[in-house]
Amino acid sequence: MVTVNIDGKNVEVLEETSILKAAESAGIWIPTLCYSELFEPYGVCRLCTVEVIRGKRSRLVTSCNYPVREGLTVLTNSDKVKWIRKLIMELTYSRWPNVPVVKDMAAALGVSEPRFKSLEQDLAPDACILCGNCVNICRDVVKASVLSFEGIGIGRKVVLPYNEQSETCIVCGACAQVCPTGHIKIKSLEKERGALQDWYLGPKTAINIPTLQAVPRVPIIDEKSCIKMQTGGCGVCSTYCEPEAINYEAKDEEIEIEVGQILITTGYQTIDLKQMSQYGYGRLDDVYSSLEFEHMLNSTGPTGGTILCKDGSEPRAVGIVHCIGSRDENFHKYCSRVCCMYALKFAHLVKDRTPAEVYQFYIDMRAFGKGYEEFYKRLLDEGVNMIRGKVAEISEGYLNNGDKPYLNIKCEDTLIGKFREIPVDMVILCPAIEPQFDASNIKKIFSISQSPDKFFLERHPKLDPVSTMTDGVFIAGCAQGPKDIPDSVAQASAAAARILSLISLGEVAVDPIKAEVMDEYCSGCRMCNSLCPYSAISFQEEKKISYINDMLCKGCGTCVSACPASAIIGKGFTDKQILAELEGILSV
Amino acid sequence: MAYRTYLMVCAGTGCVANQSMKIKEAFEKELEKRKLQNEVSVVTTGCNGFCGVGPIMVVQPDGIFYQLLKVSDIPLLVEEHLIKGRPVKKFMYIPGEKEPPIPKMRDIDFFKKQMLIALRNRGLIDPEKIEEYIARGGYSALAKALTEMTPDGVLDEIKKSGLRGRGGGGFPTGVKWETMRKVPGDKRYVICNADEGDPGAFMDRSIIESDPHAVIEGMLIGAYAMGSSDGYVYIRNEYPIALERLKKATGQAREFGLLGENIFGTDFKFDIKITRGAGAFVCGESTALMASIEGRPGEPRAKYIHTVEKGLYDSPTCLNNVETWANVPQIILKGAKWFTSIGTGDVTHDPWGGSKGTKVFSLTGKVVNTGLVEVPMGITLKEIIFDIGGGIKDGKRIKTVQTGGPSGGFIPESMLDLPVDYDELTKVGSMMGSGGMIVADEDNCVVDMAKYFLTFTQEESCGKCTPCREGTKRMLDILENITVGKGTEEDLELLEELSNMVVESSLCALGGSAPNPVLTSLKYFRDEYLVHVRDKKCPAHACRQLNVYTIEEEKCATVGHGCDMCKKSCPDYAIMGEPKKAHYIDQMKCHKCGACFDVCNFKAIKIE
Amino acid sequence: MAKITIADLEKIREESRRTLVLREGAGRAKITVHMGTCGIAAGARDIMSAVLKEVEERELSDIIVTNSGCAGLCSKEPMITVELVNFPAPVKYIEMTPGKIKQIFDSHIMKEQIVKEYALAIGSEMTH
Amino acid sequence: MEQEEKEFNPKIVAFLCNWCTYTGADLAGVSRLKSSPCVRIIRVMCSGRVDPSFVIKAFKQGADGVFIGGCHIGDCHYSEGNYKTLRRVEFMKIFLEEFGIDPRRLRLEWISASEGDKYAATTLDFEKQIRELGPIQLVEV
Repeated sequence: MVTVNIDGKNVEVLEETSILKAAESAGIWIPTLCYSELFEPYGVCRLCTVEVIRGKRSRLVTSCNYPVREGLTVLTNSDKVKWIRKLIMELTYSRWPNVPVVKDMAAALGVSEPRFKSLEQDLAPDACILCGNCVNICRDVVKASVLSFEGIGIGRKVVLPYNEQSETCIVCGACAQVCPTGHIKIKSLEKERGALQDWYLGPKTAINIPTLQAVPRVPIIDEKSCIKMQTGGCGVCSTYCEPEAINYEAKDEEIEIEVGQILITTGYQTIDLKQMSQYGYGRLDDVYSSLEFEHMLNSTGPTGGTILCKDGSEPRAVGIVHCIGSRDENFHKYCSRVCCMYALKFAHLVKDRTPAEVYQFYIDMRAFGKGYEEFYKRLLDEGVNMIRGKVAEISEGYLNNGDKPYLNIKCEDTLIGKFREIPVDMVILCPAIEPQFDASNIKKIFSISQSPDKFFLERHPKLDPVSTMTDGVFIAGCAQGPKDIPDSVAQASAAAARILSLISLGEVAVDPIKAEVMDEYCSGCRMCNSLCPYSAISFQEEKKISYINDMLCKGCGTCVSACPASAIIGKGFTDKQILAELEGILSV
Repeated sequence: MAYRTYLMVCAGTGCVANQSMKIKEAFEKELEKRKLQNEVSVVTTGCNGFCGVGPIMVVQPDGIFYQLLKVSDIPLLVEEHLIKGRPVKKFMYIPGEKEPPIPKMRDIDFFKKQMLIALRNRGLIDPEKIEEYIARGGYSALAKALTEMTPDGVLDEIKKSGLRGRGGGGFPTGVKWETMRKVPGDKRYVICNADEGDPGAFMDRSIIESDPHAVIEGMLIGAYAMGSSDGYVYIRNEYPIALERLKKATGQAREFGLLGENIFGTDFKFDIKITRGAGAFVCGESTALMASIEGRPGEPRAKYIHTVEKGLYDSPTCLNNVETWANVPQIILKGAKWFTSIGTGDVTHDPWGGSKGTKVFSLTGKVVNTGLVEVPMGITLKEIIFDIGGGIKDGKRIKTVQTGGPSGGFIPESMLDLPVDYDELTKVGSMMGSGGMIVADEDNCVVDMAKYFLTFTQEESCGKCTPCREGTKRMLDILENITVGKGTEEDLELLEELSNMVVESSLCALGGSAPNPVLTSLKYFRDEYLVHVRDKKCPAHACRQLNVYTIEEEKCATVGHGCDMCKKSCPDYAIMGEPKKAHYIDQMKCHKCGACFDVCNFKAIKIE
Repeated sequence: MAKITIADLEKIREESRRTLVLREGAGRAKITVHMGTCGIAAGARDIMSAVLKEVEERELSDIIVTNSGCAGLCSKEPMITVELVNFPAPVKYIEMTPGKIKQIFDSHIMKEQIVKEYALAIGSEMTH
Repeated sequence: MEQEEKEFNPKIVAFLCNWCTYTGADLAGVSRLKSSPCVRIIRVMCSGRVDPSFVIKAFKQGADGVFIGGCHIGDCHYSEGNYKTLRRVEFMKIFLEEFGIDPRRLRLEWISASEGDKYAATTLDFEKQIRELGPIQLVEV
């Protein structure tokens, strides 16, 4: 620790701290214009000049980067210091009179009218005052070094390379944030870096909590827009995290766990609505997928639960369209089972929260579950317009006074046998549920099979819907097919029960079908060794014969038929048995 | 091949510009013709210093000094001097109109009062031959240091010698080396600052051109004392000949094993990289120079942590000027006591106590003998200007002498008895600086000169810190107003206030010294400023906007036989008059550009 | 050039000492060969080369050899003047031949004894 | 009783892999699909269990056609069994010809557990093919 006398007060501070920081800790204000905590002080505005006395020599130094030394006396307000600050301020003020930061500082230092007029005067309120903050943060903290100074002397100014949008700029916005006069502006580019999470309906900072109801509710770092990940710079979040919980090097690790049973509940994904251009998803404003609308309804969502169009106005009419991509020749023939009910829930909530008119476009209302039909009846009473028919197209329509365009839903109302066009402000599409895009990989890994609609195939549709052909691998939930939450929960419990039953047994009943080598017949040709996919057959050097480890053997019998000396018996399917069968079936 | 005579042809930049290379070829051709090429050898040497009378050739061993040679003079000279052995008076140095020419170089007063340490080999050796440098005792100081002395011993010798930085700061070299030595760190750098950005200064250039090995040997000794193995020479790209000779010298030194690994068989390792400066004056400042070497733009940084602790690539770095390095070998060879016998003050206890050794000045301006002079510290300005410099041209009266380049100050005539050393010059507000010394006579306007120097430093300001960037521009605007007659008396107070502010609060030495010319000219020549401000007149007629141009009837040649040179030259058509009659200038239209004055051969234009 | 040692330094200095001493004009003795028109006609050129050969052979590093105009006594050309630094008066020798030059070097230059039979006079204008 | 006048009922022996084709056959049955009645099924754990000697024995004992059904390549429950079968069937087709049996009487198909319809269609097609070939004539040696 070093003690320093500032304006008569003795202040004790760490080594290497600057006078400015020491004075601040003692509550003494020193004016600064180009100082910033985030990088090494640049010391160019010279406003922080103070008088330093060591031994008999006194001199003026900038306090922002002068390291404190033992036995230093500092005068932050001597006449000389006041005179110097006033004059420097006069210079700066005469060049940039309308910049708020400069105007306030000039007022604070008692500089009213500069005695001279700068020939390079810049009257813009957001003029660049050459403080160099943007250049320094871009070079030292963000480490992208995009901005730099050009020219020397009075002609010095901050430039982008070749004055064009630079490739290395990662649009982190640090320069705009640190610029004291707002000279640097960030405008949206056609290709956004750090992709906006479109269906979270809002821009994201690089480190964010997805939603307040996220489980677990902890911040995550979006790799694409995080400066530290991109260029190794910044790292500001780790300075503010007291428990120092941020580890930038943490990468996904693959951990291997030995398990007895595997339950596959990989769930589903919704169909990509952009394929169906007739509904205008992604092209027209206010056409939402059900998941986006669900997020909007959520109180922690971007709109805090209120239903708003993209431009912030309340919708006057809302259209909810069922079976988008389900029960559809071109996409999925199967019914996604859950859409009708959540669509009704949407209709009820819209009715509840807004005075808007609600139109529901369905093919068949499948309210199959317990209490579902009653809910449907209730909605009819609440005045939801139910239109039985497929929606042909959603397009933009313009009222005569030409303000906000509305959405025009063209559909066929099969109950009254007419084509209708319904004007609404917002449309919600209920996308089909389809297996995850990488379902075929999962199938290969666990050697289970898929049904024609690509969901995983259960061992038996009626009697054993949660287990698969492969022992020890179970499936549950939408991975096995579209279903709603009650069904998924039921299946999950069933699968868990099956697994627990095996686990509680303590040992696993290995099915008897195995292969075995008869020592006397085996000639040690080792043909079968490389054959076995489970490498269950190994060679006994001392006896010069192969033997089968019956824990590993799955009993497929490939080795039995391949053995030239038929020295391997396939228990359960011995040659004799099969030949006897053969004889039997051909004898008649 | 025993030569009996050597023709030492000067090959400094000044003389080369005046075709001294052609003269060398002419000599060789002529000697060939006269079959004397085996007896007489032609040697190109570094700059002799007397650039005002180049091209120069000195015949040795006779010591005869020939000046202002032309290719056409060569046959006569060879015939007379080399064949008949009769020195040719026509080409000798003539001190004044009526005085006899002085044959011997030693007797010419330009050389008599000089004492050569840094320039001891100038004119005597061919800088591109290392053998000649060694012949005159070169690298023996290094041998002595490496084998007979310890690094501390070398350091102590330099400290005791009282040698101070020749770059302008005058910081005691011994103290600097000692601090550098104490700082830990395996990667340590030694830099030679040959940027020499001052306009009109060519000391470092001549030292490198005449004796590059002296600098290399000095750096080797310094590196040995401070434990560094990496050296840089930061040299201006605008010095092609010096750059060329430095490259040859380092090459030869490397070939001779004087640079590289285990020099003289010891485990001392040192090599020099040459970095070329791109001509920014600010890069003469140490931290800006280091930023430039590191490839970053040349911007100085605060020196609250000295570069000897954290310099190039954040490692300890010792930067010294060319002349400082060139002095080191002699100090080691002849010992500190010899060095302290030259110069002023007493440095036994306090290294700041005096200015020891010699200083090279580039004496230019309105002096008769312009050139490079190396004089012992403590010599008075009067001796330099009048004895060495041969007084003022065309017998005019001296007004002031400006020392220290564009950041130096004006010293009035009344102070010419001032002994030249660091402390005396700083006391009167000027500074030793790099060694530029510009003499001005009564025809020079101090305000105009101050404006010229300030324009230079303002243009070269890197613009990083507000006081220097904005302050110098405002000062320049005020000076401009004064020189066009729009200045007021308050302007002078404001000018002084701004100058003090820029000196006190600028980040680096450029800003810190740029106002010196203004401050000293205000201090010693305030009356001239007042004339400019009050009477809107410029006594020296240098500030043209303040002049009134009229044509003197009697002198004007148009009367009688017609000549309208001035009429044709005037851009504003302000001069009227019928042919064969006296012309007159219409004061309304005249923009006082002074073209007519320059053109009139009959001096008929009168300026008040 | 391999890595030089301090001994090499000495050797180089010795080798080129001769050229440099001359350049500084600090020689032990000075031989002036009078080469006026008459001198040249009388063969001063060969005398000059003889003198230079002597200097080279004996590797004398501090002998200054210059030439000058006619000494005035054309009948006795070719003539040379020999001056020794520590021997004030210059000595003029007349009717020189390469052989005589050798004798002068042996006695006058090396042993500082004047060769009387060839000397014309001792002491004349001091050109040193 | 001349077998020839009576309408020719081909006897087709089918070795079906338990995990895929056998289950497919079961699914065909459950889905009430029409498949060939003259197919007599022998269940094996994997198509790789089918020993070439079984095929020869089947033809020897009067089978008019032999059908082997296995999982699709990559789907095999034992991961590599069907690769071995593919090799063996190619090999068997060669030596059946040497025994004077038309190689088209042996057929290998990959039918997964969900392809009940494919199982039915394949058996009907194979039956039609065997009918065209007529009953098997073995040359007594």
